[in-house]
Amino acid sequence: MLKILGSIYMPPEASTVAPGVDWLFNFILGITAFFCLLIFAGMVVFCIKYRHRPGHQGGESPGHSTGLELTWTIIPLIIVLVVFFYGFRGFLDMSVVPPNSYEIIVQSKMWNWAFQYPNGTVTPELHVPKGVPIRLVLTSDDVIHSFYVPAFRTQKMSVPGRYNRAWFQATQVGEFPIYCAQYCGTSHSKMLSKVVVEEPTNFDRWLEEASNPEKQTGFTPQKAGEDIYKSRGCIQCHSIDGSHGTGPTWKDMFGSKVALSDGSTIVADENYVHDSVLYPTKQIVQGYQAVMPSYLGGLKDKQIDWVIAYMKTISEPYKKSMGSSGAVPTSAPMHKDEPARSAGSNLK
Amino acid sequence: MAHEIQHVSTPAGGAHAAGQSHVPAHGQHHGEYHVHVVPPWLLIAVFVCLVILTGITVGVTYFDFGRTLNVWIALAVAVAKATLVALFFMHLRWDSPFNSVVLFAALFFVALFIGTVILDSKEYQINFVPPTSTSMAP
Amino acid sequence: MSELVNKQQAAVALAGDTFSPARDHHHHPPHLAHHFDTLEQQFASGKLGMWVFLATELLMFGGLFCAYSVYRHNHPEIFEFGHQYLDKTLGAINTIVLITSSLTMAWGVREAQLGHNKRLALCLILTLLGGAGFMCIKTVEYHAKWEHRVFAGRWDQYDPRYKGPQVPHEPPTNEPEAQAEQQIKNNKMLPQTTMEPQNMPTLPQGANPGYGAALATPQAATAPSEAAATTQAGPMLQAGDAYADPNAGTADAAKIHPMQGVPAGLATRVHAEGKWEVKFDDLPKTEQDHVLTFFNLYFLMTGLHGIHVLVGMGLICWILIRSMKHEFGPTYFAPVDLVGLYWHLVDLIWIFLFPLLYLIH
Amino acid sequence: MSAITGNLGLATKQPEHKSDNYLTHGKGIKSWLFSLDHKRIGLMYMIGVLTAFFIGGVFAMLLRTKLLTPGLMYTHNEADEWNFYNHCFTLHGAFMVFMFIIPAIPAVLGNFVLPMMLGAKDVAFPRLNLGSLWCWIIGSIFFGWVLLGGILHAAFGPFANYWANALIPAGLDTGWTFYTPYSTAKAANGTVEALLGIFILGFSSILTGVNFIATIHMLRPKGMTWFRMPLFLWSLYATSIIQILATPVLAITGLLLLAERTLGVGIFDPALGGDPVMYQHFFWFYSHPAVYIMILPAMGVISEVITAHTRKHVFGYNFIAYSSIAIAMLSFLVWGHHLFVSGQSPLANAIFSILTFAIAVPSAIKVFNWVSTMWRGDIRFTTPMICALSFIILFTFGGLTGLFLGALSNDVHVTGTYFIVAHFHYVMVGSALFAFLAGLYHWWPKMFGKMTNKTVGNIAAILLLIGFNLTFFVQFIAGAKGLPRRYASYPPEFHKYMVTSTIGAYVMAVALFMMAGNLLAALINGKKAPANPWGANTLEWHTASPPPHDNFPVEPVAGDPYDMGSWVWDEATEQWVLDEDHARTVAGTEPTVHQH
Repeated sequence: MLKILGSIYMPPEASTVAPGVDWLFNFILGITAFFCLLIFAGMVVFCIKYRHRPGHQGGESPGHSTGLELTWTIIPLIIVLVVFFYGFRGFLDMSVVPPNSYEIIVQSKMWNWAFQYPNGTVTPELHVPKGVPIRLVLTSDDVIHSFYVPAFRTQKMSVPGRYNRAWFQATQVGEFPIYCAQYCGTSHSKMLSKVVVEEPTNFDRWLEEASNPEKQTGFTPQKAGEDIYKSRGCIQCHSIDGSHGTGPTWKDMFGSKVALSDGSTIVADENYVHDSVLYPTKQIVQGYQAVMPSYLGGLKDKQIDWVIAYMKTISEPYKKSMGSSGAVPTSAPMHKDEPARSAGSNLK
Repeated sequence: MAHEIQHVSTPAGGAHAAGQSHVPAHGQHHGEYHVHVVPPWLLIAVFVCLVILTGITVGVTYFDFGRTLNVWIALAVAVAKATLVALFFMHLRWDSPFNSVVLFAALFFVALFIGTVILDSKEYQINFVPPTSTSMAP
Repeated sequence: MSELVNKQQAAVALAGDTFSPARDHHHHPPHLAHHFDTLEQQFASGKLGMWVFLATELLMFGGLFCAYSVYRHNHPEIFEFGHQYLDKTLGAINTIVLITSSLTMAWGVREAQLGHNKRLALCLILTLLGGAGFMCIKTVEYHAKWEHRVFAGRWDQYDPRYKGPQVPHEPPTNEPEAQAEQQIKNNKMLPQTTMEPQNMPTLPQGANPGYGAALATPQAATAPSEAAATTQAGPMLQAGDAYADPNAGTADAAKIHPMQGVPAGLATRVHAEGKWEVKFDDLPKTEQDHVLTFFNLYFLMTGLHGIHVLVGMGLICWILIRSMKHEFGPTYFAPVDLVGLYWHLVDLIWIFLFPLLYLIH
Repeated sequence: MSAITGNLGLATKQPEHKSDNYLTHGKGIKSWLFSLDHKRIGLMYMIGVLTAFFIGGVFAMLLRTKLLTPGLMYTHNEADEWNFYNHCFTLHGAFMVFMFIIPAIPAVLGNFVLPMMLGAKDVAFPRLNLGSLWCWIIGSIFFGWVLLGGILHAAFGPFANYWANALIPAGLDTGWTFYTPYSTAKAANGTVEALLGIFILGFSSILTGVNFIATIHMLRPKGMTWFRMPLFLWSLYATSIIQILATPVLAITGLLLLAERTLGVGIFDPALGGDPVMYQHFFWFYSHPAVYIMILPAMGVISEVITAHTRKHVFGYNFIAYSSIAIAMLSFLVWGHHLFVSGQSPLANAIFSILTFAIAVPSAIKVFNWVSTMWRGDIRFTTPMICALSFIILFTFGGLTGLFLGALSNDVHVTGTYFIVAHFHYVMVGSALFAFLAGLYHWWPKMFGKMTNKTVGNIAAILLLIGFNLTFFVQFIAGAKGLPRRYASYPPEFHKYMVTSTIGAYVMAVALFMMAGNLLAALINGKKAPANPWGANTLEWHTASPPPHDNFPVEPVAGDPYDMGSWVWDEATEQWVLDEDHARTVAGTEPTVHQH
């Protein structure tokens, strides 16, 4: 009965703690309803009975009644202590992480989520196996965000400069929304993602696929390279529309001549890109700082090859040198006259 | 200790004060105004004490009593000095007790604030190592 | 209740034949405001108001003391390292200067109460000199910090042309791998512990080089993942089981509380014979940032205190001018007393700042 | 000339006043802007906070209108639309909290009424009071500048001129909580000006608090012991304690933020070596008690209004008085409940949770006592009374929904959602605003000597109650279902709640315009108000309406402030007149007559 009632105002219960939270919610709702009725009924009755009207005289009543007042001091006190107890117990369930839980690192950034699985795979959506306790370690790149899954009754801020933790165990297969519940700037309301709960076997299959792009349908090295470009931090410094970032743009870079800070010139070929990814301080392009972190151990050679494949698709010099045999990919660079500003850069 | 107490009559004394004392707590005679003048020897004595205590607090730092004890010694000396200043220079010794209550209330709430925030200090992580973009997605 | 009634009747009786004399403005002493009945009531009100205001001042400084306490509690060695740049002698001299000015101020109140306006003026001038002396010494100290490049905030906020700290010159190496490793070091907050395990023994038990190390080598992290992926749901812990720290004892407790109280670089170079082996300039950038936290607090606390000294000096000037007009006497010295209270509070705060900032052992 | 001074329980008969009152006492704009008269300062404050309320209200309507659709409402570009929304909710919050609700009751009604309730001529430090007003004005000018700059930036875009860009703030989009590192590292370029404004507004609040504490301590009249003070004074006293002990922490927090944003001093920003959760501790150490700065004086107003309009002695005076002080003290101990999900230690969470529940008890006591006061009363449904009844309804709701948020496990689910929004609007708007309106209608005759129209006022109050519940009740449901707050765009399943809420907001706007119109109409052609239109016995009703410059020609002696029997309805003059016989019986002694 309460469950049906609860579904009117509560999201689905999809985690182990959700029924407890909902029970407490309904319990407090009962208390609230009782006291509201008591107080409102008293008000209505008094308002009718003692309203000012011809012939009505206000009667004398005691100025106070210690017994009565102590009653309505002590009873609320007991009630709130009971509520505190249940709330605290539920909170312990939420904060004590079961041993051997599956750990996923949640990293937030204005305005998207990234979930890293133990094997290093990073995805923008959270996939979890059903019935396995999941331990989340949350941190943020920039400002405070809050990881909130209503269906799991789970919320934790992801704060820059520290690690917060949370855990949940999903009990229902399905997709549930993830919200950012702490205001974080322009696109706060679009900092959405979803958690996909799967049967453990399906989850294992998904993880294997996700960690190995070659097994995914529609795999091309170019597309895999583009994914890495977008998801592994290249996009933050290297534009693909020709604009200057912290690092040189990738547009038309591959196959072109690059002037280095030591005065020499080098052709941006496979070797150059490979070395720049792994040993970024070796060759600094003129006009840029040596600020790029090394991806040594972070990207495998195969992944770098995919990045190179992607860079080739956005480089006119390379295509020209190949006799423009390569088809223009869908992610073609914008037109040259386009203002040198990416969509995100005019945000405050 | 003998203190000079000056009884000063207000110029138009009797007429005014008569009755309309707004302050029930104060039981002084109306029309008289109690001014406590601190005698010079007391001022000098307090000053000398303060200088000596300053010497002590500097001197103590040349001995190592361990990290915690040194802090507490320094704070204890500072509290002693502050008490002297408050009692004698700031006249709390002779003032309405409520002024002392105000001071203590302020100190209590400062202590409450610091104490509670420190309670949480295990959670502050200024040596945090941010994951770099090498390993994590944006 | 009856006692109360009696009191009231007594009060009414005391009123005697004069009812509501306070209405007659021309009978007022010159300094009595119209809404007070007696000078005493006015003085007591002023004093109460001043104390309440001083309470707000204490709470305001309380915020800074709070930040100080938290950071010192967590990182005592940073404060110990940082405080060596403060001049204990100048601090002690300043303390004496301020105490002396407090004495002259208290003496000034005494002279005001006795109606000696000339002597009061002399006391106030001495107090002003004390305040000015304090600020001069403070300026000398601030200048020394500036020369050391330690100050509140960052150079690039003051000087847009500033291009980062001067990194100690490193011998060039032709090995790209070595360079890359060097760079990983620079990008990590705890370079030595990550890359040079021989430094590990200096860290206390339980300290972990931090999250970055684990993440930097995802291959290494794949091994436990296989075990984790097949983990079955463990039974939920009973409430209260591991209440004190839910992560205590778990494998990654150190990740959640990385490096409690031990900044790596400083801890490995603890002072021998009371001398620190490293200078601020020798520290890596990240550790300089930590030490700057100390200086941030130093400048905020002494800066806010200095502003209070200046305000106090302004108020004393105002009192000085009035004392020269012989305005104060036995029945009217409230402004001197209240300004005195403010000045003593400034002294009080310094009494705490001095040991907390200068005398960290 | 002979004058009668009262005795215990007996009000003081004031001689017929001359035509001169405080409104006509001085002429010219200067006599208002620089007046030391607490009544004039109160009125100046009233004009100010109502202006701030209007601006905040405009932002509220812009927000609600935008939320009619999850898509685009005002612009053709999502980023612009969302930025606009973010600026709107920030300025709505900042104007309403810092410039309206915090000063509303203490600085307007408190300033006007407090000295008169004490039978005093003024507050203890009239010049400080004027200073407080000017702090408010200057602080508000900073916010006005932020608002104007935001409009200029929206209209003309980033300026070509370097100085124009640097000096004209680009609005404010931090949220009124200024959470770091967003506020110091990312937010729009108006944060510095806004922080300066808050710093100065804080001093306005502190000076008011200092003044009230000194006044209540030193200027109580003969006969008024602590436990004969009107309950409004108890609540103002409790409020002042919070104002002087909590506001300085806001000031220092603002200074630290300023230093962080302008100089790069890192106390809070992790990129500079600080900790952002420590900022939350600092901020809520002020801002949670600040919630009680808003609600405590509101409770005081309600105590006065209910007793006056039910013509009953207040029930359980001592419990109400003590509960005010208890709330003030406990309010300092519960700030951590804003940090339940931000990474606070579980121990701190537990402590703050239990203290949060503890503070619910004194609030509950007050509600029960108010309802009991109505028992065997003679209830008159005047506009203040309707507002007070609405207050009880809404405060009960707002208070009880606090239980959901205090319970740790529940809070994890609903914090940061519309549930919070609904909860604190029930407390701040539902309760504090209704109490402010009740107070305005209750003391309007005293302020201006004019009666307000009862019918229009009652209809407006009921309409406001309906509109309010329409607006915010559905937000409880949206929040429980998981819609986070401060969302410019929302999933379609929440559309129905948002539309209902917006319709309610329009109803509220209409009701508020009726309220305001009724008050203004009273000034123009309201019936002349007698000295005591409600038959209440607190001292401010013992002097003329509007009061003379010095409040009381004869210093009054206070009796029991809630002895309603002292005033009887005189059919002939249609006025409440002082029944000296009754007062004598209550007091049990003969009145003393003094010859001058």
